Amino acid sequence: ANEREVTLSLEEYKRYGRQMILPEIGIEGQMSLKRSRVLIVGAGGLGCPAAAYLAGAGVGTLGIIDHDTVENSNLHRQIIHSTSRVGVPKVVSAITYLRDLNPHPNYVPHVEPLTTENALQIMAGYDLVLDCTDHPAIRYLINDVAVIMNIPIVSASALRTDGQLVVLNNPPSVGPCYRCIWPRPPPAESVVGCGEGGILGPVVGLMGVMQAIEAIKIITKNPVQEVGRTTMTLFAAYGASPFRCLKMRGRKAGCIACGSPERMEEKITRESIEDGRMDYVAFCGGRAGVRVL
Amino acid sequence: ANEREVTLSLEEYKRYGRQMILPEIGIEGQMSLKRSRVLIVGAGGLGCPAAAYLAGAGVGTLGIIDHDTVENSNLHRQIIHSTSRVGVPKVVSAITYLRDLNPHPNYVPHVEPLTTENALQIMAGYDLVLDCTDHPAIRYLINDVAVIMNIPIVSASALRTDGQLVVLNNPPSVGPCYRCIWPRPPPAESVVGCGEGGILGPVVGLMGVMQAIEAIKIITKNPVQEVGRTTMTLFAAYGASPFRCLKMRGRKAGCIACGSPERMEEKITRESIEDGRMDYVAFCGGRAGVRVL
Amino acid sequence: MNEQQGPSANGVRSNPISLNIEFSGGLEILFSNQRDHRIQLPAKDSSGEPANIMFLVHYLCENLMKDRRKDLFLLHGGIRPGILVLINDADWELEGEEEYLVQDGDIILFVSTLHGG
Amino acid sequence: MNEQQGPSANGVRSNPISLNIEFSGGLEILFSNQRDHRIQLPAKDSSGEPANIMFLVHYLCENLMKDRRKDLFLLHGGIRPGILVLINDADWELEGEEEYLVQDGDIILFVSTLHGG
Ligand SMILES: [Zn+2]
Ligand SMILES: [Zn+2]
Repeated sequence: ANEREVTLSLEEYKRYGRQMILPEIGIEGQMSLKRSRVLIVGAGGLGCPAAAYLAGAGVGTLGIIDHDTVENSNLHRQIIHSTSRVGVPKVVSAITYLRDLNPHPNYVPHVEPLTTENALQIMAGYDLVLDCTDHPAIRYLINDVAVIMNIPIVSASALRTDGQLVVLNNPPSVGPCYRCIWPRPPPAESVVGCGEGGILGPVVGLMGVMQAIEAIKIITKNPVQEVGRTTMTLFAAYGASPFRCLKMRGRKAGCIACGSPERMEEKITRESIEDGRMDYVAFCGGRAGVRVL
Repeated sequence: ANEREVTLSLEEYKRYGRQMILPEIGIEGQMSLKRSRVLIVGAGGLGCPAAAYLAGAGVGTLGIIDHDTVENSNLHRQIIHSTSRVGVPKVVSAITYLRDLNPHPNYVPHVEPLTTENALQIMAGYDLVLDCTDHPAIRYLINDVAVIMNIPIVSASALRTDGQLVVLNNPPSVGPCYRCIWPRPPPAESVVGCGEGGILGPVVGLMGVMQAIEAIKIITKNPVQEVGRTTMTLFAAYGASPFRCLKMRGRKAGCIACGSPERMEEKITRESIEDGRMDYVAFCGGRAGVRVL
Repeated sequence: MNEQQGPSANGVRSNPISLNIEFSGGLEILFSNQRDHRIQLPAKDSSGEPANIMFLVHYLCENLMKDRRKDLFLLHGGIRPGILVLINDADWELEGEEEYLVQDGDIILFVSTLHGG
Repeated sequence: MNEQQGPSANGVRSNPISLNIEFSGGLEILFSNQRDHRIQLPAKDSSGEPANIMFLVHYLCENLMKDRRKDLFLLHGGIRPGILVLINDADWELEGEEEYLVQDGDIILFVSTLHGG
C-alpha cells in the first residue's frame, strides 16, 4: 500500500498544518496518513470518536462496517450520530458527519455485519483495523483475519466506568495476536455488554480517542515498532490511580492463529474461515451457526 | 443550585438509560446532571469533545464562551465544528452540533471573549467551569473568578503530543487553586501555543474527554471529595509510559486568590477584578491593557 | 508517598507475606466491590511449599471472595478464561505463571477482559 | 521489570547517586530531545553538603542541558516559573522543596506547564 502516490492540495496543507509541523508527523507522516486505508469495525461508542479523529487527521481511506441503526439510547456516547438521524444505519449516519468534518478522505460504507463469509474480502482492502466491537466472537474473527492479511489491530473495549486498550499483531508476524493473549474465550455467562452493564459515555470515548492515537502512531511508523511485545492500557474512571500500563506477553509459538500449533490441523487459515469450519459464536459459547457482530 | 426541581421525561429515561444503570450515576446522579450548569471556556480542541460528552450525558445548562470563528485549520482536532461552518462563530457552530446530538440541555451562547469586565457576571450563572483555553492570562482570570464564585475548575491543556489535566478549587475553599500551584506566571517567551508548536488532534481530544469525565464525577459528587489535595494527570503520546498521575500540593494559606496573603492589599477580590486593577495580560508579560482569550 | 516496598531479600521466612491485591474490569464486584485490598498471605501452603500464585488464587477465593459464584474467578482449578493476572504490572507469563513465588510487597492485579464498545 | 530501586538505607555514602531524570511538557527539547535520562550525581556539593534538589538542578543545567537558553530552565537562581518539580511523582512542596536530599533511585520529573487548548 505504501507505494501509492499521493499529493497534498493547498487546502490540505492548511487543514493539516498544526499536525504537520510536529516532528513526529511531518510531511512524510501526512503523506502516510493519506496513503493509509483504515477499517473501523463498529460505529458505536469506540468507533465514533476514533473515526472523527482519524478522519480529521487525514486518513486517505476510511471504511466503517456496522449493521446497526442509530437509537436514541446510543447518543449519550456515540457522538457522531445525532437525534435527527435516529433510525438511520450507523454507517450512513457516521459518514454524513465525517464528510462534513473533512471532505478529503474516501469514506467506504459497509452496512452489514462482519461475518466469516465477508471478512476476508472486506479486510483485504485495508492496511489497519480498529476493533471497536462489543462481543468476543467478533473480536476473535477480526483477529484471525487480520493475522492472515498481515495487518495490525488496534483493539479497545469499555464497560461501566472501565476501559482497556491493546495493539495486536504489530508489526504483523512479530507482535502477539488476540489469541496469544486470550487463547480461550471467556464463558458466555461472564460476558457483559454495555446494554446490560451500562457505560459512562466519555469513558468509552476516551478509549476510542486512544485508538485514534495508536492508529496514527502505527501509520506514521513512529516510533518504529520492532519488538514483539505489547502493552495493555487500563483505565478506571473511579480508580485511585486511573491509568495502568501493563507489560504483556509476546507472540506464542504454538498460537493457532499466528503461530505453528503442534497439531497442524488446528491452524486457522483462510480456508478454515471461508468454509465455515470456524464457528466463532459457538466457540464463544453462543448458539452454533448464529452470525455475529 | 441543588434545590432546583427537575424531572426526567420518558425520552430522557431511554436516552440516558445506559449511564443511569451505573451505581456511580443512578437516577440521583442523572438528576444532578440535569440540575447542573456548566460553563465551557473555549470551543477549541479541548472544548469540543468536552462539550459533546457533557451534552450527551444530559447536563441541564451548558454555556460556551468563545469569540473566535471556525477555520479550516481547526478541523483536524475541533471535531464538533465542520467544513460547512467555516467562518461561523465557534459558539454558534458548537451549539448547532450539540442541539442535534441532544436537544434537551439549555445551551447558552456567549460569543465574546472572557474579560475582567464580563467574567464575574457570566460565571455567576454556573456551578462548574471547564478551562479549555490556550493562554496563561485567561487561565488566571478564570481561576480568580471561580474562587470568588465558589465553583470548581476542571483545567486541561495540550501542546504537540502532550497533555495535562488538573481539577482545582474542588471542593471550593478546600482544594488548591491555580495560583496555589502556579503562583507566578511563566515568562512570556516560554509560552507556546498550538499554532506555533503544533498539536496532534486526538491528544487534545483525549484531554477534553478527560475533562468531561472529571466534570461528571464532580457534578454527581462521586467520589465525595473532601480532601484538599489534587492530582495532575500527564499524558505523553510518545512517552514510554504515556500516563502519569502526580500528587500535587494542597491549598496555600498565603495564596492571593484563595488564601489570606500577608499583605492583605494583594488579596484578589471581586472589586480588584472589576475595577481593572488586575491586568492579567500584563501579569503574564503581554502588553498592558490588551483584552484576553 | 514515602512507603517503600521492596521484595524481601532471598531468605527463609515464615512471617506472612504482605500483598497488594487489585481487581479490575468488573472482578471487583466479586470482592465486596472493592478494587484494592491489602492482605497477609501465609508464607507456606498446607504442604509446606512456599506460597506461589496459584496458592494465592485459592486463598483469595476462599478468604476474600464474598460472592458465591466462584466459577467467575476460578474455573476447572485454574484462573477463569478471560482473566489476566499481572505481577507488578507484568503479565504473569513473563514471571513464571502459576509457579511464581509471591514476594512481600508484590502488587498482584486481576483483570477481567472487557468486551463492550 | 524486576529491577528494584529502593532508596539507599540511612547511611553515610560517597558513591555517586543514581537518579532517573525525566522531562515533560516540552522541557525535553532543552535536553537533547530526550525525555528520560539516567544520571550519576555527586553525593556532595562543592561545599561538602549532601546533594539536594537545587544542587541537582544546577548540575543538570551545567552538565545535561545542551540548549543555550538556560533561562528557560533556571531563572534568577531558581526553577523558572511554570515548571513543576516532582519527586517520585509527588510535588516537591510535599517533600521539602529545594532542600530535599536526593536519594539513590529517585525519579525526578520536571514538567513545563502547557497552555494550549
Ligand atoms: Zn497469536
Ligand atoms: Zn489558591
